[in-house]
Amino acid sequence: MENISKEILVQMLERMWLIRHFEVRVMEVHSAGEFTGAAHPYIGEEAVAVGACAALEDTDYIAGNHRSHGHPLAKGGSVKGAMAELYGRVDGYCKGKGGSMHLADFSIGILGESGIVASSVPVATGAALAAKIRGEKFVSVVFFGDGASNQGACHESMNLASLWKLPVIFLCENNQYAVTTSYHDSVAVEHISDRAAAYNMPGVLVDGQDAVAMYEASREAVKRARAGEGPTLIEALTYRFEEHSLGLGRVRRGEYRTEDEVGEWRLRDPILVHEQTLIDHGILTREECDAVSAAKASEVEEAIDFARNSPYPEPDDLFEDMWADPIPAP
Amino acid sequence: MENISKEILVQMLERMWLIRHFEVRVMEVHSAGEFTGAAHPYIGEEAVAVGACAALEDTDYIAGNHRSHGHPLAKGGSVKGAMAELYGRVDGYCKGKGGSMHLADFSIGILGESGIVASSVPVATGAALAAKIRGEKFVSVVFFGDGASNQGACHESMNLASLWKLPVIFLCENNQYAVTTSYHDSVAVEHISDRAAAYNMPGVLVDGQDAVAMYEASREAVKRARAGEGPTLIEALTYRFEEHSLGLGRVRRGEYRTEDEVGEWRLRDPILVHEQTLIDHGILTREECDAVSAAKASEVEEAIDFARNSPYPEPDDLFEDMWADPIPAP
Amino acid sequence: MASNAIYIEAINQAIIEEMERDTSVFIMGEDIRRSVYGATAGLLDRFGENRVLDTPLSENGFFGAAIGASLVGMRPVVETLTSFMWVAMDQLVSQAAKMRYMFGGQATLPVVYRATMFYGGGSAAHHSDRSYPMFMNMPGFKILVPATPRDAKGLLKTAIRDNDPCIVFEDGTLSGAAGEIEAGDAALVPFGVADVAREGSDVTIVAIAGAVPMALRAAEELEADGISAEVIDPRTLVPLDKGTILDSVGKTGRLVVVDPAHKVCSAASEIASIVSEEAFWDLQAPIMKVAAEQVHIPYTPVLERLVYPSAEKVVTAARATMDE
Amino acid sequence: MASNAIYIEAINQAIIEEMERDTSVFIMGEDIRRSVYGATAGLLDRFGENRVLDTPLSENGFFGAAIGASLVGMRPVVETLTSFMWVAMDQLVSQAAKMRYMFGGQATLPVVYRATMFYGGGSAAHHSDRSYPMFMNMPGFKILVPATPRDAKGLLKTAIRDNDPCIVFEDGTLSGAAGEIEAGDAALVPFGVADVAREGSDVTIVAIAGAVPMALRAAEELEADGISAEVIDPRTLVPLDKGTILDSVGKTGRLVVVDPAHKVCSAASEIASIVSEEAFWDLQAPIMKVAAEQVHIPYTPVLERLVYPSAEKVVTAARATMDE
Ligand SMILES: Cc1ncc(C[n+]2csc(CCOP(=O)(O)OP(=O)(O)O)c2C)c(N)n1
Ligand SMILES: Cc1ncc(C[n+]2csc(CCOP(=O)(O)OP(=O)(O)O)c2C)c(N)n1
Ligand SMILES: [Mg+2]
Ligand SMILES: [Mg+2]
Repeated sequence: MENISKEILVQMLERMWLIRHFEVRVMEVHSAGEFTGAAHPYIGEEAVAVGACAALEDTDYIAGNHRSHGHPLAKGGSVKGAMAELYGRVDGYCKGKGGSMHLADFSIGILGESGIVASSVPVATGAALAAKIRGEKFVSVVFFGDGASNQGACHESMNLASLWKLPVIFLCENNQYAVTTSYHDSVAVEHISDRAAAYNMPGVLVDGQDAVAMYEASREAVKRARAGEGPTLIEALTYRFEEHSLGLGRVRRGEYRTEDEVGEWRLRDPILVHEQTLIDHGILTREECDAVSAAKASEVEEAIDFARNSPYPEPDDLFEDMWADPIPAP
Repeated sequence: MENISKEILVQMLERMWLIRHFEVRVMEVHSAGEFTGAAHPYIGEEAVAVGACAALEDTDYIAGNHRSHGHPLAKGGSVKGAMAELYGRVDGYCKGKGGSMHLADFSIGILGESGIVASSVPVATGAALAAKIRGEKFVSVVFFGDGASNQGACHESMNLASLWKLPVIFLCENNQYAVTTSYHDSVAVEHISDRAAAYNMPGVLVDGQDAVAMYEASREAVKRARAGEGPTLIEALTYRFEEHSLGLGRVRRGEYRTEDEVGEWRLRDPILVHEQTLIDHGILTREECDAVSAAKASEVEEAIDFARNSPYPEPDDLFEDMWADPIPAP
Repeated sequence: MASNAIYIEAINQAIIEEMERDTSVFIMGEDIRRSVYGATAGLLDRFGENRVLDTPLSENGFFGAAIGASLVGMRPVVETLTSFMWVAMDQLVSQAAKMRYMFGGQATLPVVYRATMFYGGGSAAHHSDRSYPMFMNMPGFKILVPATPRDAKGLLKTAIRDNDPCIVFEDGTLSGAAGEIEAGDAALVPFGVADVAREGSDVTIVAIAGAVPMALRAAEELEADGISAEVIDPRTLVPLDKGTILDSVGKTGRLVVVDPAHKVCSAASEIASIVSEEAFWDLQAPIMKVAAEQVHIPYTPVLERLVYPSAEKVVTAARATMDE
Repeated sequence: MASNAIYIEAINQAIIEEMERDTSVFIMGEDIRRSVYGATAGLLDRFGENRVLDTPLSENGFFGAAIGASLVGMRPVVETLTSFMWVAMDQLVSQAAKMRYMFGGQATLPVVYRATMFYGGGSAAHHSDRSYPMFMNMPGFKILVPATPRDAKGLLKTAIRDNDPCIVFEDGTLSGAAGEIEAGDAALVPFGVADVAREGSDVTIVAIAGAVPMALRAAEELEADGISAEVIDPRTLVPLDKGTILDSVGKTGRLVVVDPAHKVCSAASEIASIVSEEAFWDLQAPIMKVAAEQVHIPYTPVLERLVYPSAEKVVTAARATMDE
């Protein structure tokens, strides 16, 4: 805590509030029918991406998964670009072609979110491979879930990264469930971070509700990676406050997790935790914290206005963006 | 050693000699051009499959890989059927359709060898799942290599098997190399058996040149499996005495492993080791051991005669065996 | 006795009836106990944890486990989405499809993969696959594409009783479609028998899965301008009922094939190639393919709807064959 | 300056020339440092361990790592066999093929997969895949099928310089085939330009990869009975040079398509469907497909040789179109 700059401590609060307001409003406008398709709220898990990305430079890379709004916003991606993408407009990150599950802002190293679980893990490993081959110092971080950790892609990537000492950080967001499946019913080991031993790499178990803890663990892993010492597996213990996905009404919380359990985790809301830290250490006052929240709320409103006013793609755009070196359509 | 029946101790020698003579003759007739295609000699690794299968009943199942001749012979598959398959004849296990990499004798629980590395691991896991669902006592054993252990299929199967406590034994034949790649350059952890911890299952490191050690470790794992206590990962340290595959002349041993290394391992020839054990314990005499060898040598000769005299399939057989419930060819 | 049901209910009933009938049938998939996708509602209560398995997120692992279980006497039904089959192609292709032939007929694999195709609803490129043409190219799967509740139930029941690997491509755009279904054995629908969904004499429209209702709407429009269209639903692509298609073209001399899959090397391509070889002399006009554009599925609805076949596109294609 | 080389040497030269030319090019695969499959001979000595990577047996992992490296400025060349692509379909389909479009053109993936098709030599069902039709159905890959040393070298060099994911389906039956090749930029072969391997006026034979030499042998036989066959090698299937095929059919009125892949939903099916739609009025006979039988590849040589197209089958098909 001592050796963390005030700037970073405050920025983490700003980004958590940004994500929180973004997600709350997304749930509202989605249920109001302003756009359709699945969307997976990151509410409750903000400290994970925010703490990890606070340890990164703009020249570092991240890749993520279907729970996709928090990662790019934590890395500093454009809020307007993210919102416009959800609205399916031309000013979205992906010109409306990707949508919620495929947010990506390559301009600041966001290599994209993957709807197919664990599928971005080898990709992020490859970005790190490029750093090693070229002798450059950038690192890459990949966010994936507890459920995803059971995919072969994770095993193959972790083995490869450790063998070749690649500067990649495997960041497992253990929010306790994969849709309705408890990780105790899907992961055969107690802590996913224990699996790091199977690849001879450090495995770290972190309180994912505490941005400072996330930042410190990530900074350590980034240091290792930049020093050429190889990958780290970080397991962040966190919790999904909302349901798995918007538009999956069929699954009711009560059916697979109790109100009590949800309630207890809500007491450890990552934003409350971090604000308390800032206040206790005299870094911000309650009023200043509230001002941060208000500022981010209006940033999100601006993004919604922007998105609403952004045009939809033109029919001809359908055939654009398939190829870097175009070929005739069949 | 004490509580191993003489019958089993002798049978293990018989099966090792059977495999050894089978492989030596296969190398001869293959280079004489009696049949073509790849074939992967098991010479030097006999104790692994033989020790493991000695712990099984006929009602148990095995599945294997491209290094495929030792597994079915160790399980008690027909020698004639195996040889005729290599010759591509109708009396082969697979009527000549499978060849060396796809030996399979379903009549005694040999679910088949897979040319695609690690691909039979989920299949064997599924046979064990059937035992659990039906509440039956059979177990399944899957043989795979050190190279194969890096495939995602192993990770997913081990996690599944441990979660559901399936009666399957993951038997990793660590013969030190995958073609020309040392396992130190492909497996990020020192011992593959250490990976068992990542799935909360026992991992056992065994001297794969010692049939008795293999039998004891396997018997223990089978006991656990039948008792419903779940899977075991066994890593057998062994060595491929010959080259990776017949017909891969391009790869010369000297290029990736030294003559000295090969020489040292040859001193621990699993047949020498086991014969010494039998003689030391007064179970067989040198002469009796030689008689076993001679008997198996002639069994292999008979199989070769049988194979040579077995007819090739008829052209119409091309369209047979596609479907259990046939449909018209398109 | 017949009753009314929607497509997703018909699937649920097929599973229940076959699990009741045969204790070797069990079902596995992700979050099926709580029926996240709707087709497995009530199964856990009825059949218990031993026969209704929630799996970890490891498709290659559990698709393969289903194969292994089927080899030793079980009849697994696996629930998935088409888009999750890519991670399991190892087990699907190298084991399920190839095993029986490779082992000279020793292996029998009565395994059924229920793969839902979610497309048309803003699911974007990762969740909108219509991949049956790729599986048609690989020998070893019986491939079913039900377009009605009756066929969704009947083909699934037949698949569960069939002794070969089957893939049922369930069309998500039809989940809510209602229709009449039978119960028990009366509900069984045979493989390799196309359904003439509408009789006509001027042009043959072969339509697959979600394209069938489009083709029927198109046929009504065409009738308005005096064009009589025959609509054929193959129902199963492997085996394919060539006879019914060839006979119809023999009558009409004109063919439009409508396929929601990507058009290159599609089922439509295959059917067109068969007709151009085996019914060439009956043809009085070029064979028209109406299939998905060769781009990925864009998220934004304004673009997504342009990708797939539509009644309008079918009408235009059918008219074009008549103008010749 | 031109020289003589066999197919596998031509591939080796293409890799060497492009790695010399551009330091962002690197190669990865299994046992490539010792060139187990022959195409990577001498690379380790020339370019060192940093650019010639032996990988663990984890195709999904390293195929995906190649994608990630390509996203940030590298130009990976991945060596594999077609039969090992199944375990990596996740990365091939969900990432390589879809990424650029899904991300609205932000992603650029100059990655090349060199996939050898080993068939015809007793490799059996697990090692004999000719899977390009399945990849043709999935948008996003440029698909190359060189049939000569010149094209093996030229198409690979073009692929390495191209900015999209490319799959080169190298035909193992041609590894030893000799021919003339150019050096440097003169060796580049453009995508989407078919090669008229032989001119003729009576029947058009479109042949793919290993089928090209068969078609040329067939053409000679046909000439003996006074039938003049034009042999077209598309060389690239995505993009496909439709124009050259349609023009040829416009001249001959007859088409035989020869494809070593399984015949259902094959490249042959696609080409037949294009011609039956776009050149229908030029056709004077049914379009004949000569492709692999819809069974897996049996090990025993007496059966395996029956599966694939052959010069004899092509001659028979061509004659059949003439008899009409
Ligand atoms: C390969 C694959 N299988 C299944 C799915 C369907 N699916 C989407 S999210 C999800 C759960 C993922 O759980 P986890 O990895 O823990 O991430 P979380 O949603 O909890 O953040 C599933 C099963 C998918 N998208 N991809
Ligand atoms: C998925 C896949 N990738 C690559 C190959 C090619 N290949 C065949 S055997 C082999 C090495 C296997 O090594 P290991 O698993 O250690 O078994 P061993 O040959 O040493 O017994 C390789 C790379 C294959 N058959 N399947
Ligand atoms: Mg989770
Ligand atoms: Mg090995």
